Amino acid sequence: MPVIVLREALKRGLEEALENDPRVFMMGEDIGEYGGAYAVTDGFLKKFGPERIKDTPISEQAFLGAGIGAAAAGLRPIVEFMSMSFTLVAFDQIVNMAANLRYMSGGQISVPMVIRAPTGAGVQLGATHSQSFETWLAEVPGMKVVCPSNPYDALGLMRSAIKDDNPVLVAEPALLYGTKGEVPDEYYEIEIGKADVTRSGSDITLVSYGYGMHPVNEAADKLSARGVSVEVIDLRSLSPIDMDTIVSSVQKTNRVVVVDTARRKGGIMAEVAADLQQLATEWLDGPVMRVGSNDVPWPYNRGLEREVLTDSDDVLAAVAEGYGL
Amino acid sequence: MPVIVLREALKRGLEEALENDPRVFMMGEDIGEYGGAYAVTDGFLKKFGPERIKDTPISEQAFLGAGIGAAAAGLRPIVEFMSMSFTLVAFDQIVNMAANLRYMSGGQISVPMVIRAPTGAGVQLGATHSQSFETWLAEVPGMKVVCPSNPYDALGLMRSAIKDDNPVLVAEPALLYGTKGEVPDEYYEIEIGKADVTRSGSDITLVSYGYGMHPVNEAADKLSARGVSVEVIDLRSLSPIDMDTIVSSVQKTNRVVVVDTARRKGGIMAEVAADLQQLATEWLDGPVMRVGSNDVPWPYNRGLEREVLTDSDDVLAAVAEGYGL
Amino acid sequence: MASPTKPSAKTSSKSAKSSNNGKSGASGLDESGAGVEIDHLELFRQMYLIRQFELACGENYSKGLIRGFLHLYIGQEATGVGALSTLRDDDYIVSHYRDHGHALARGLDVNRSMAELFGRATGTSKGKGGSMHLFDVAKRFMGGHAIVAGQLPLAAGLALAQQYNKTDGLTICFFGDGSTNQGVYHETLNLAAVWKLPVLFFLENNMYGMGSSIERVRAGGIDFYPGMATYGIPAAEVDGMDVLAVKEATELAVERIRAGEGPQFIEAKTFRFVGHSLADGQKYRGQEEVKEWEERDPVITFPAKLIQAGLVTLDQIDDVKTEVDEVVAKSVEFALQSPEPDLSEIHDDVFA
Amino acid sequence: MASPTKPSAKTSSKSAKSSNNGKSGASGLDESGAGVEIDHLELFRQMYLIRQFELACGENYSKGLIRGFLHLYIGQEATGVGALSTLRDDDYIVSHYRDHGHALARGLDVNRSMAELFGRATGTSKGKGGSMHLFDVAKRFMGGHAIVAGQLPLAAGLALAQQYNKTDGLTICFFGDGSTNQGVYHETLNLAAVWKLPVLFFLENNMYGMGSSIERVRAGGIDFYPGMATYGIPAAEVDGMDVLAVKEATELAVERIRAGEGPQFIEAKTFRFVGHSLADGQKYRGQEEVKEWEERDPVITFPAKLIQAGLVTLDQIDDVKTEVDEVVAKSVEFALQSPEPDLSEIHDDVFA
Ligand SMILES: Cc1ncc(C[n+]2csc(CCOP(=O)(O)OP(=O)(O)O)c2C)c(N)n1
Ligand SMILES: Cc1ncc(C[n+]2csc(CCOP(=O)(O)OP(=O)(O)O)c2C)c(N)n1
Ligand SMILES: [Mg+2]
Ligand SMILES: [Mg+2]
Repeated sequence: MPVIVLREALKRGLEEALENDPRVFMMGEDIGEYGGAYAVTDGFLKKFGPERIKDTPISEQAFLGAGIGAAAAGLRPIVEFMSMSFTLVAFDQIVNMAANLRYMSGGQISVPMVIRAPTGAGVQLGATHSQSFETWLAEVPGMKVVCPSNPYDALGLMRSAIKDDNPVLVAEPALLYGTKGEVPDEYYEIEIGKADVTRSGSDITLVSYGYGMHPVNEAADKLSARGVSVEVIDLRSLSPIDMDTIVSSVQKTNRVVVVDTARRKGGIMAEVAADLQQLATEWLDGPVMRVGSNDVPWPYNRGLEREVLTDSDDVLAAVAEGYGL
Repeated sequence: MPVIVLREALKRGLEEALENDPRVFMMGEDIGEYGGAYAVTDGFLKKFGPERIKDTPISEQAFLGAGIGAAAAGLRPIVEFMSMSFTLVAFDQIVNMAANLRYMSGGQISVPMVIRAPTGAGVQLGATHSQSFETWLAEVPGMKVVCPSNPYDALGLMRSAIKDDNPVLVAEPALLYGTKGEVPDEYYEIEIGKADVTRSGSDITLVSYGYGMHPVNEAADKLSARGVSVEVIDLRSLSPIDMDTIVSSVQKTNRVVVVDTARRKGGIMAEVAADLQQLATEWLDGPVMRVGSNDVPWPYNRGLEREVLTDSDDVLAAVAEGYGL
Repeated sequence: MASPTKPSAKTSSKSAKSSNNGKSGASGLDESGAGVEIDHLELFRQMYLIRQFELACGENYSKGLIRGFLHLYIGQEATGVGALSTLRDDDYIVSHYRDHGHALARGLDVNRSMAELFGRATGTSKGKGGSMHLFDVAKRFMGGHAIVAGQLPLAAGLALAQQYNKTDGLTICFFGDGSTNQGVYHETLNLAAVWKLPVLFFLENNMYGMGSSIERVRAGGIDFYPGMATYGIPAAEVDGMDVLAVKEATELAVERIRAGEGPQFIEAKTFRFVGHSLADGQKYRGQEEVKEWEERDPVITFPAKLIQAGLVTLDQIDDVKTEVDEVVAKSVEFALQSPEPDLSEIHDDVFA
Repeated sequence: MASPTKPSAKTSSKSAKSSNNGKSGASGLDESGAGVEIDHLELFRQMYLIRQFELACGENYSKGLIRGFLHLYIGQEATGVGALSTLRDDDYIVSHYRDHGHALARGLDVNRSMAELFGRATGTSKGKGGSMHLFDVAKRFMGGHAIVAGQLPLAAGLALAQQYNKTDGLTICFFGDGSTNQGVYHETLNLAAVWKLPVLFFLENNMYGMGSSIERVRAGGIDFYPGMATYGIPAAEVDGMDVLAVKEATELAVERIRAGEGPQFIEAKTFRFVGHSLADGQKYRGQEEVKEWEERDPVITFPAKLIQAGLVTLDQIDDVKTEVDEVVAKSVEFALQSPEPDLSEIHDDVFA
């Protein structure tokens, strides 16, 4: 199978949609002439023209909100934020408009919009630029949220996100744009709301998503080397969350560690842990162990940032603490 | 002891601070001439003058942000949002400025600011006006969050909030402004981060805060009537969360239900449940049962809204499901 | 304190071309006979309908049958009616929480509108939206929005779709003076101007944002339209108590938008005769100021002028009143007799 | 495309009183002898220091010793230096992510500033802030803010405290042309104007916000200062490549603020000679435009003019250069030899 990087996979998903559906267009800061802050839309302006690749002013409230309006009128906008951290200035539009509009109107309005943004820490951008607000938006009724960990999922999820009739946030881990993976030429989609069992095992289940899959896979390798049979689940969707897949796995392994590279407090893994211990009470041999980054603002210094960020040692420590493995 | 309503308790706390500390001043929409949307600041303009009771334009980003600046310069601003729902338009200022400033500056800046806002559903304001974003802000490192359920706590927490050198959000349950309670004339404070065991019992622990204490107390009454000995905990602070008090209680009762009247998904009770099952694994006779309002936007219709909102029946159902009581 | 402005129009714009807006606000009943094509009686009917509807709302709020926040349009009828009388079926309308007037002027079903306020299943949003969130997508009435100024980008986006689809449809967006203090207002004006979107920004300047008079919360005085030069958006001021002046000013702006000239801005000076919401004791303003404006009440002055000009008879006016009174009474009846939404409805309409 | 503006000042204001800003931007080295009190060599030293500091940053970024986002001030030295030369120790300075120039012009320790960029424990923010988040509260340098326009309310609040405490201190707030498209910018201008806050809004208009030329993202053209009339804020334009003109314009604004006249606005037309950040390939603009501006490089033209006017000698200039080169080299050395923060630092500074 051909191997491409995650950035290319996203690009292919976007390009396809622009080619096949005239209702699809893009908006964002410097996505056109500049080529996109992370180069995902490089070349698009030339190929699709300024009517469909819209460079915007630094006005996140206005252009995100304009996306909602365009979607309500039947178009299928794809709106890029330069960073997940900048979604905050448009939170009102996302929550009160994009997510609430359908309910408030008694079902009259749909908002088939994709919001894309690079997310997460790890590249020393400091407190204001390293945050993961997808975990908040995943709690909002009316919003769907996906987060790929590899090129294959990135393309499959992007296709589904664009086809979905609801607002879908695609959280793109900033650390993974250059990550390689196999992506077939044949068309496929990945259903939103379905987790992926990426490794099968019987002793313990590790759950994560996005960049978190990297420390988790590293930890799984180390555990396997010690003879522990690890099952690994990639959530892929943060809303809806595929609790069925997690519960099934835990029924087999009876042990589970949930892992986030976003901050530990709150976050989507608090939700998973809280639900899981209710849903799988009688199957669990111990607590649902929860791992996340330290609950501090993101520091700039490399050593501090690495220390704050969840790594495989943190995962292994939780496995040991919770289950003595 | 004298009995006053929660609105009066808040008012007393604010008034005291304005009288005793010249650095304290207030800002907000229509807090002056209009007297405050919920009448908490009624009469203040006349008493303290326009320099200390500042009516603001409908510019939440600017005036909340100005509060941060004033606090950074050594004043102690108290900023009112007309509704917790409107904090969204200023989320960037709250999270990226108020909460991050100290860390980013290596500890050089303090932001001794109080943010106040009526919160929660129950008065038929619909999807955009009934939200409880204190559960998000409680997850932000650098922020403290309190939420009183009665006049006594309202005054005690307000005093501590104003004296605190960090940004503190005071979430004021909109349904409780008229709630009566005993408040002594003698000075007292309530420490931020300390939960309150409001009822002592041995069979099961119910945990909630703010308006949630009402369905919880109702449920506790009904359970008591059936001979179940209920311990009730009022969190009072959502950040920091007093896990010690909860764990101690569960060590005694071995059963626990955590209750929120905000939406169930995410929320602060997901955090409590996730931590609690880790911290009290060997003491629990069952899962940490989690109750919250339905995960839908808030509907206007009274019947629908009441159905969505957590009530004592929901609490009792969880008690029965989790522990057969 | 604000005082009634004269019924003349002023304009402000950077480009010479667009600054001939000046004529647009000329008061309505002129000698030119332009009135001939105008259905004066219909304009009156709509204003009177809104007035009576709002009065009925107030009454039923007192009875506890309508709940939550209720913002009445009383006093502002001429703006909404005049403006919306110029639009086509394929144009979009976007409003804020003070939306009943816009909804009725757009022709939303009176029964279903009232039912929504009562929270009934027959309501325009099935009872889920309430007073602040009226919607009727079939009529292209896109809400009813309760976060101040939050509706402006939505309007820009609807207009963007109209432009993208190469139609000559447009979107009108209503908002109040207070909402100009939200940052999103400025972001949207600029975006619309940069992209030349077919959107009509319609400011209903009623001199107050809740309890705040403009002077208290704005540095630039009570006129907003001159500031539009910053965005290169042609802007006109119009007497919001004069339905024909509003109609004329709007027609001109609409014409320009359909001709591809991009966004336009109209500022109607108007006044709410009642409190901000039903919870407002109006401590922040004197009743004199209110009385001064009430003397120009369009629901009274307009029919008087029409009769004086010989365009309609007193009988015709009375007939309209009788008919409308009945329509409103029936809408209350309809709402009262409509079922509450089924509790199973709770989980519907969250996702498409 | 943007082109260099002439070094003359224009003003815009509603009130006649404040519109005599006109003189303020007159180019610096005039015959009046006003230059006598000015320490020209010091102004040059600061500009040259910033230039060399930034070049050193770029070098060490390429080596991977500085990381994250790095935004250089190269080309804009005359604006920050000219503006900050007018302030007192008790005034506050607020900057954005392109903050090195403002920090150095304010007199922050060069070693500790460089160490912060290297993320070291000796850095101004102990290595926690990085390039975009320089702070030195002792110098009243209040950051270094990386959310576009997010720093404006902070500045308003600092000024509010100065007003509240009845001092005649003021706050200067730097921001770029792109940040005018954030709603919070407008909210803050209005708030400052309504409350007459002692704040100087200082726009460094370098013609681009990242890859976006002003024309592409703004409807009103490349001049921002005329729009200030909307807020009743006196506003002046000044040639940002002329350090003395900037100084003079700022002095006038500062004087007015201290006299209690409320907020003032200065727009300096300037240019960054390099990319937005070190990741920017500058595909969006031609090198001709850059060259045109580079001909007016203040670090070259200012000393040349000084020598020509006989105010300083070439030797003096060379001495300054030698001294500064050493200071910068030493700062890199200092940073390199400084310890990394201890991992226990992680949990410090979250709460007071
Ligand atoms: C972001 C936000 N802040 C505050 C409010 C509360 N609020 C509702 S309406 C209103 C006044 C708005 O005034 P204006 O825009 O002039 O409209 P009018 O009510 O006069 O029609 C306020 C402050 C809100 N809904 N949203
Ligand atoms: C709210 C927000 N949106 C986007 C960005 C990304 N960003 C950083 S700087 C910048 C350009 C700002 O341009 P300008 O204000 O002109 O300042 P300059 O860089 O030219 O000095 C952008 C888009 C951001 N930091 N914050
Ligand atoms: Mg108003
Ligand atoms: Mg710029």
